[in-house]
Amino acid sequence: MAMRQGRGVAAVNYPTGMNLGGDPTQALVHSTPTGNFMVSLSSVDLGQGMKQIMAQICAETIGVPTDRVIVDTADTDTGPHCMGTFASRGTHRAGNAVIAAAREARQVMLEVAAEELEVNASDLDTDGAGNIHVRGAPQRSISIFDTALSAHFKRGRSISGRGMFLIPRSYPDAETGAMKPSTCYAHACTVAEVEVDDETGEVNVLTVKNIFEIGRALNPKMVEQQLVGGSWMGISHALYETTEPYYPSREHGGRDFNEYLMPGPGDLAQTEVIVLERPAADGPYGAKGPGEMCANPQIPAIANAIFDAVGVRIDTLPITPERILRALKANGTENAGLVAH
Amino acid sequence: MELRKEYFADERKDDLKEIGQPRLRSDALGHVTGTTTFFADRNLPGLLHLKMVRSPHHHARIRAIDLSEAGRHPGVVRILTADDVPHNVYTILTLIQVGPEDETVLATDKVRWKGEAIVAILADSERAAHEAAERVKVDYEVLPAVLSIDEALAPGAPIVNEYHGQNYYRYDSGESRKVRFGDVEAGFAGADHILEQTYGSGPIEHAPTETTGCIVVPEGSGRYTCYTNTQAMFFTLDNTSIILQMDGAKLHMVGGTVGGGFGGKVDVIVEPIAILGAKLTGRPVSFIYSREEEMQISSPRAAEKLVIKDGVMRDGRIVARYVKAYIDAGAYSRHSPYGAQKSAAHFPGPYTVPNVWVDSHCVYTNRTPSSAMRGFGVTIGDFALEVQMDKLARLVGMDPLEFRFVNAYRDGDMKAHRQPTEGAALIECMQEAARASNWPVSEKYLQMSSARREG
Amino acid sequence: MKKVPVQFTLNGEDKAEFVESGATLLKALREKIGDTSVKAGCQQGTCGSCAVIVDGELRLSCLTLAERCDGAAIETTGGLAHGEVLHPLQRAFNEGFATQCGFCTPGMIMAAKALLDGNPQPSREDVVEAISGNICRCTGYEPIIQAILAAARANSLSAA
Amino acid sequence: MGLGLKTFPTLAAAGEALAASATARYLGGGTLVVRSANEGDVRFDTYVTASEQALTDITVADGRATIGAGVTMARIVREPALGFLAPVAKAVGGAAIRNMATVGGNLFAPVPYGDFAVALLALDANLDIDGQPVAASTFLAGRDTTHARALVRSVSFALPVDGTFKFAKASRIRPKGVSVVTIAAVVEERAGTISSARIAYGCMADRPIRAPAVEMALVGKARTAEGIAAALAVATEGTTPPTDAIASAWYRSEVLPVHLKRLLLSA
Repeated sequence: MAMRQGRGVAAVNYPTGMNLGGDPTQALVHSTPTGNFMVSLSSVDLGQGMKQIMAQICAETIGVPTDRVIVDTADTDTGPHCMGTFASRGTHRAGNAVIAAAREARQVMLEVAAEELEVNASDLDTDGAGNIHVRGAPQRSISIFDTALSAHFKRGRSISGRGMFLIPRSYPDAETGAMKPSTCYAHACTVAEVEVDDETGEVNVLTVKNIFEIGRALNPKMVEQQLVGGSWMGISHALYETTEPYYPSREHGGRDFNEYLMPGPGDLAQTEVIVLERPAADGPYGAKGPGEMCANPQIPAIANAIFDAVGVRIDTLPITPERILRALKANGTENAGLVAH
Repeated sequence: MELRKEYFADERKDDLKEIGQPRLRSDALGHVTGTTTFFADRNLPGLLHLKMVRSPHHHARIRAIDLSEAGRHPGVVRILTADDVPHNVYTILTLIQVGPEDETVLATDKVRWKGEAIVAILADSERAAHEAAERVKVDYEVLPAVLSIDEALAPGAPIVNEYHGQNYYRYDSGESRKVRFGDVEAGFAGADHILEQTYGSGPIEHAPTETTGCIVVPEGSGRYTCYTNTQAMFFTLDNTSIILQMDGAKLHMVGGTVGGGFGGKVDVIVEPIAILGAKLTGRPVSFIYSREEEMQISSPRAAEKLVIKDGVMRDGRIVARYVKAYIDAGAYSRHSPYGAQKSAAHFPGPYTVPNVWVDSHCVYTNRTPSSAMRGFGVTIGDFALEVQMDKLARLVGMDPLEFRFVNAYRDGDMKAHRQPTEGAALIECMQEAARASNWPVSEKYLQMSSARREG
Repeated sequence: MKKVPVQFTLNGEDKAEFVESGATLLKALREKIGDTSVKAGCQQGTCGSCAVIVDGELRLSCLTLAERCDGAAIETTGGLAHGEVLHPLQRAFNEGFATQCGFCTPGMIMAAKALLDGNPQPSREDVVEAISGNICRCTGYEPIIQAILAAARANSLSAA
Repeated sequence: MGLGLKTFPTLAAAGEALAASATARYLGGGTLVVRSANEGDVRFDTYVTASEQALTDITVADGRATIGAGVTMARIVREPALGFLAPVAKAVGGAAIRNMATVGGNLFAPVPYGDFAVALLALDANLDIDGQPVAASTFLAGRDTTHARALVRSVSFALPVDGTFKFAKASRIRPKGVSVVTIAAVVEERAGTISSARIAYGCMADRPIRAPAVEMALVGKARTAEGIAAALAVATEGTTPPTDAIASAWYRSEVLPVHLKRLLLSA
């Protein structure tokens, strides 16, 4: 018996948003009488934290703390249209819509504050803590609380804004395939180390070092959640997952979490995540969509590491112990080989 | 997690107050106290349970359906068949003009995959629905089935889906979405080595802990409130409106708190039939996939087959890349024509290759329809591309990481789909990977930049 | 359908309900009593989302008949906080970003509580073993393991 | 029609109820039968269970252990006198399942489940069925036929000599995973050679089975790589492993000798 170690690398990119565009999202923002802000959307939070991120984006844009923003989403009676949460589009598309709506609302807010302070709105700024002041003269200020009260009960202004974000649809050229699939791309590179049992074909993923470039980490802890969870799913795809283990046979498909295989808490690789930020020109505060891309590079990195360890190429997913063992028994000739000609 | 701020520092202002802050999630308090309301977390008096009777065959003609015994079973309130569905033949991407309509909400004369929905039982209890489902008698004439991409494309193969007329999706570009860039044959002719390899994958399930489902409540106003875990509220509303030929103003979708999606909840499958049930019975209806249905009935990530042929020079430059991709859509389109198209746009990966030829096919088989999943159209392609890159590096005797530096795309490089590269960062990711993993890489690669080419 | 009376305590409160004979504890808690912190993820016993503590033992409410819990003391995540004061596990899951979609969280917290109740200072291996019957599809488990270890540390500090 | 639960004070009374109704099922820990009901199995409408004390008793005396069929895996793990079985019980399910799953249920668990039954087979256990002793091997052979509706009160076996019981379960997922192959062995040695061996497999047929060819090939040999070589050569004799979502028959056959070798050579 021998446990043989190997290391592999893979690098990928990933488009943000629906392929070829044409996927709009809208947002509405308004203030309450006491200067809290409501974001109305129909975007869906799948667990990635859409509600929290939209609150932070709105707060940043208006100039208030995040806990003064409420996100009301995914009720078609109250939220304007969103194409949906898929294709790494949520943060990018809805975030841009929220920025547009929040900017418009901020402008009204500053105009009301300007009337109260008897200055030009263009001379005003927010301190991020709930106040509006004259730029360069912080003592000349009014709270957003008072500004909202004034807007509602004195000046008859609606502190509100509408936001819409749409990347126009691109139509591929039938002959050449010329098209604009996406406006920005996230990037990743993963180095994986594995240990392969050459008598059973079992693989332990020892370490994965993931480098992700995601435009901007809008909330680093939430980015970390996505990336760590995605890295686990990548490993899972590489070695475990399929609904039909003997595809194209339809027999023996998993019906439960015992039969549908995914790494358990005792199978975790030592995982490192490093994030780079190259802001996207059209991203909300530069953000791109990291949610899908983060689960991709581990798969080929592990496949390459297995080759490095035991010299067999498994070119069919998932890379099960059986596929490795069959290849080992065939002296590494299964699937393999560099067919140079 | 480590944020490496030194990369691209000049392209970024780090003076924001809320953005970039690790604020606690506003929804997490509800999660840890068990008070977050998921769609199923509501009790409604008079709730009916919907249970689907499904095909046991991969491909069969339905000669007759006998509902007499099931209809009489205690607790059964109504049984829905295709005749009850106003617009029974639909396709989900109709809203963005991707046709043809090719899928039945409830089967009429044929079933095209094992698990296809035929009739829906609405009963007072899950038990009664299960008992009645056992009493539905369907007379099938079993037909030859096509279960793999190769079988589907073989001459004389049985037709899976008559709405297409052939076992692949027909784009305006023909049997595949094409990308043609440079002269791939000339590239191969001038290459030092050529490597052609075939890659594959089986279907993969999203496996969210919360299964797909919805609860529909008929309101006194004549409207229908549908509590759903769809990933796309209006997509669901609008498709339901089409399928039920019901004014969208009558529909009210409430959702947005989903127990995991990963792409598995963008098909509009449960809502139309549950709303129809609520309409025809006047009672609230719950249609929630069992775990087994989630695993085997809900759309998986497609199985794929990819053939990649590369021409490479001794110095490591890839001079030609030819890709034939085949996406196993299963019996119906759902989102697969879109996915195959996204796949075509993705090749040749994050590398600058002067000569590229891509044909991406969406193929129909008598299998569970596949659809979107995290990394749709890209995940399996990236697996194939990056294993191929490793093989190419070894073929020319280069370090696999250095080989990628040689070919990495940079700002301004023209991509195969004829968009100039912008905002590239592959090189910097690889530089950081080399550092973090102590992977020895020649200094010249560590000096590279995505923003500009040397010299 | 025959209804049978069942009495038990839920998070310290007396409950008495008529349930259908043969109904699971999961259904009784969610549909009769209205404790929807208990989630139905598979109803097969393979995901752990419905885990509750019955008389000090972790159990799957989807495979437990309600009428067999007559007289039992049942704990769920829905009753773990005292007003606004969170249980150390709840605090650790929240502050440790150990929840994403949140669907597995109540069952995961019950599995963790069953562990810490009997083993206040578990090793990482103990934690891994304790949550091994609970599926999480979002986090990759590591943040959950860390949160449980953090809660154990917080417990030991407050006990000291 | 719905489901119902009937609880009887004795196993005998429960047995009568079961005999009287083809649509009744015995309810042990619930991990098999309640799951079936949840998944829409309408072939039964009544759960029958018994509250007899013997079902949850554990007695260890005079070198023999008797375990009630209703004893859970978690109880086994906690029982000091059955320490050698703790790794077996811990191999079943996760923490919650172990608090529910019973010894009796495990005897009926279909492949790829039933790891505890593999150990009982290696221990040459006897089952108490209607007061009659039935060898575990006999019961398992007739599990789908003569004993399909048997009610097991308890299992009993001679405690193995310290250090002679060995158990291994290969699975894809850690720490809780379904079996690829499970092996239990009681191997006694005298003066450096194997004097007796009982080997049982899980997932190498449609139910736990003994490996008589291996047992024979081990007796008289040293427990060394060379000594066990002949046994490993016949490791798969008489096996008909299933193909399922976890592993194929081919894979199970290939790795069985590897796991058997590792188990036999383990300290």
